[in-house]
Amino acid sequence: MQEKATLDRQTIALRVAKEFQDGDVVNLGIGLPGLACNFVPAGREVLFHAEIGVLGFGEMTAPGEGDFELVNAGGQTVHEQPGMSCFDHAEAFVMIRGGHVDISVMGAFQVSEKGDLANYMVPAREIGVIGGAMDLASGTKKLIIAMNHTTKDGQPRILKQLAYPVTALNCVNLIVTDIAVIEVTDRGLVLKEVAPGWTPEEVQGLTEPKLIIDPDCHDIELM
Amino acid sequence: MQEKATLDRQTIALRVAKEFQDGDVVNLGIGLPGLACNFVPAGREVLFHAEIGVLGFGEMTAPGEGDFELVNAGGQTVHEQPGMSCFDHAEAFVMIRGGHVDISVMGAFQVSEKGDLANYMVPAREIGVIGGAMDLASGTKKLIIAMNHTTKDGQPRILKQLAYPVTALNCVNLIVTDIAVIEVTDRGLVLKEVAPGWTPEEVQGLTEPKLIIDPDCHDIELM
Amino acid sequence: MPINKIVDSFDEAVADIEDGATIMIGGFGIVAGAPSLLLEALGRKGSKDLTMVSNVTGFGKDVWSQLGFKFAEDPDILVRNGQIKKAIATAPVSTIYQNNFERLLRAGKVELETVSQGTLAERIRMAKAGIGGMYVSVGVGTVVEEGKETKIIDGKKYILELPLKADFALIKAHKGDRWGNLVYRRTSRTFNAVMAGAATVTIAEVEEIVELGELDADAIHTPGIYVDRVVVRPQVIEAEEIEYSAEVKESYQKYMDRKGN
Amino acid sequence: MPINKIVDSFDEAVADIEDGATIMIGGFGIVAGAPSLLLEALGRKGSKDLTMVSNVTGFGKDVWSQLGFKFAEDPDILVRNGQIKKAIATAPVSTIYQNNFERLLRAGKVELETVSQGTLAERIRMAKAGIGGMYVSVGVGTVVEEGKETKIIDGKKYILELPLKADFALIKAHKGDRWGNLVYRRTSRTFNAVMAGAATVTIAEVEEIVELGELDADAIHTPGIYVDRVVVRPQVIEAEEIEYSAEVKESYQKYMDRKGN
Repeated sequence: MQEKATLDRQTIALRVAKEFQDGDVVNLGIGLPGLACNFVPAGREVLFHAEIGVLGFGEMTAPGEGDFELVNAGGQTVHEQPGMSCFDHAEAFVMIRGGHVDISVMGAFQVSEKGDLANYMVPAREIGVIGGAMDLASGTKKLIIAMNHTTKDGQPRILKQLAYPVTALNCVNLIVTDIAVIEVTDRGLVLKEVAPGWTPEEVQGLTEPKLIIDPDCHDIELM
Repeated sequence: MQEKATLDRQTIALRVAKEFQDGDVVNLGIGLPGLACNFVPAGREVLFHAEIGVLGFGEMTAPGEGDFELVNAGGQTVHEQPGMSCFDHAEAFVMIRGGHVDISVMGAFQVSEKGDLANYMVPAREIGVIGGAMDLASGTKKLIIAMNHTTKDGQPRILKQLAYPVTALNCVNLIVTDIAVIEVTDRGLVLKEVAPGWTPEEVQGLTEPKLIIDPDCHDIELM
Repeated sequence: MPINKIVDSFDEAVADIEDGATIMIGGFGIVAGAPSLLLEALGRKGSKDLTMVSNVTGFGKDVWSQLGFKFAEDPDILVRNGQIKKAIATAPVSTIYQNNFERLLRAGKVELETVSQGTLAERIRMAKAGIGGMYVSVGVGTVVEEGKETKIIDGKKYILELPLKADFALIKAHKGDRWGNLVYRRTSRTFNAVMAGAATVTIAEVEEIVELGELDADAIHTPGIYVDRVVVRPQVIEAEEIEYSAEVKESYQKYMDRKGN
Repeated sequence: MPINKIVDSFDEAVADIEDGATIMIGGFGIVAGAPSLLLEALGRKGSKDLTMVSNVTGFGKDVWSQLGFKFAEDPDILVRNGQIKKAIATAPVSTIYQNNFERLLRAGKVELETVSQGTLAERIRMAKAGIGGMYVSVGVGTVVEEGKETKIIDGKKYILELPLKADFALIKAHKGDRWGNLVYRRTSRTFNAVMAGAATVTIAEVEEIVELGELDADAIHTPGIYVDRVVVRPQVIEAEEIEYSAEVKESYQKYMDRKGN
């Protein structure tokens, strides 16, 4: 089914970063979301937050360089930049739980059409890694999910109802996948953009709930 | 009645300071208790704490000298000393409420024989000044009250039961007055020391509850 | 576009504080830690029916100026201007003399909620931290317990205390930058750092604005995330001549006597 | 007599950690922020049936040493030594490979309580702050809510979370002095500063001991009141040669691939 080209990890991160506006405080999750700090649109000033206790760091360092006492949530070394501040873990979550973080980007196993999120445990595994995901999902103003549209064997991850254990209910605002950009609204899921070469119908085919095709639906733009 | 010599404010503070042991963290209230920072016994290292957000300050500065951004709870300027740390108001009370302060010294209107404390409001005044007294009285390990033994018109302040509104119940450990040093114990109030020239009976005469006279009761020693 | 939280004047900084707003005012009691020029600007703006959250209700410019302070407004300016509807404070009156707040309170012109100091700090922090309520044992068996839910946890009695949020927080810091990062000096940190971020809009009055990057990341006390506006004190301020009333002179003398040093 | 919280050796620092103790371990996940030499000493001491409060249960010295870390013990040392009875953590297992904790958990040899990270931080702070409980909405509708009291406040549902206290906190800081004042560097502050003071005994492993007064009062992160013992890392440590298993090499490769940089 997925023989067409899909966006790679870097490109998904690039598309996510287009969402960041001047002055936004943005928390980036482990893995793919963490890459987004490398793609801030030129001329924009965005403050990256990591729950380990840092605000306002810059891009990732080159491999093997950097200071292991200046890392993001995934333990990857990042560049210091002017204005950066460090604090303890309780304070980092005062910021998150208190609603001071504008955007949070994280991965997911499943998202429901109501914006419910499952990303801490695959049921077969039985042991969950909650980390900071519950706090971030329930505390940040705008939650962006960055993930592959389907599982490795082609099953939809965007579902009518979650099959996996819940991280938080009603929390997702935007889903950026390797083939589409979908907004979670009160009316339902709105398909805003598709990967080059994909049609809205093909995206619908890999998505369980009915998508509302935005009249302005267009190819994903990266610049 | 009180024609005999009584201890003055400075001398009461001096006697209170004799209680401070090496390494003790001591919070000093506004007024008379604040003076105790000037009388740490020679060779002892005591850490003074003030709820405004400072730990480890030194003696008061000379009048007119000092930095008004380095003050005690009474707004009096104090000397900085090596090892001093500053923090915010929430942290200052994490220390107090969390039981990290060893000794608290404050004034009182009344103390009961059970160690109940009234020091935030004279009923006739109707408006209370709670400040940090409730937190300190319920949070510190040892509470020392420094006050005059009687009211201006000679009425006892050490009572069977409080007549004034309660600051905290069962919190006072030691009372240092202008004529006596009294310990609050499970057995009752134990008279440990009397001002020079005073007899235990005379102190009892100005105290409502029955005092247990310590077999070793002696004149207040200041050195 | 670069983030720039610096505003040009104190009047601009407080321009949107409307009648009926709840405002937090930083500092402890001594005017050195108070946002004096923001208070002066809010006095000029004249917003009414304010609910004020602060440790004290103020001593007044005349008292402070006797002690040698140039920037001498404390919360009293809003009280004596009649801008306050209600105060939430730990030390609402003075034990030495009758301040303006006490006068208005006795005349039935203002309301008062007295809070224990550590609880005040923690209630403000709860608002900033998105916590719905907490249990403290401070105040059990006292007036503070009245009308509140209690709960026994592990055999000990606690009182349920709720968060305290404001529309605006007026705070004072030592240095600030265009991202809103702040550092405080010594005992002026106090309630200023606690209130930063506990209001919808936090406005910081600073002694100096520094370039981004001048404040070390490990030494910043209030990260800019909590601060919306930064305004700097002028280097030179015209000091007004003040006529002291006999009452103020007497209060001052009492204060100095009581200090004991 | 001068206060002196400095102890001479790591073994002395942990000498009174008995079987059955609850211990907090600072850091986040990356070993740079972990009290590695205290953990190594506790491993030597061999205390059993420990309850461990930490963000992660550890990756292990072999994984870290591949990344170039010299002081490479993390909580895994206690796990692989069989010293842990129960872990309270937010990320108890790895999503990349099976760590020692997962192996023991699947074998029924350890217990686990998984906590959300911000709640873990705040539960530790409550113990330090003498707060009896607090209401958070994080976890409502999830597994975290199970078995806990809930309450509607202002129309919103909250979960009651209780304080988490320990007998010992093992933390890592950058510099310390004889009063126990500490400063941290950058992202190593994390849970270290939160745990300081939340245990009966707090033990800090530092990179450098400085003279009293060298740390500026405004820049101290953890005032000495929270710290009982300070022990300094040696300047030179003999680096052991480590044999990497095929499994570790594979995990490391997966980790590097996933990092994406």
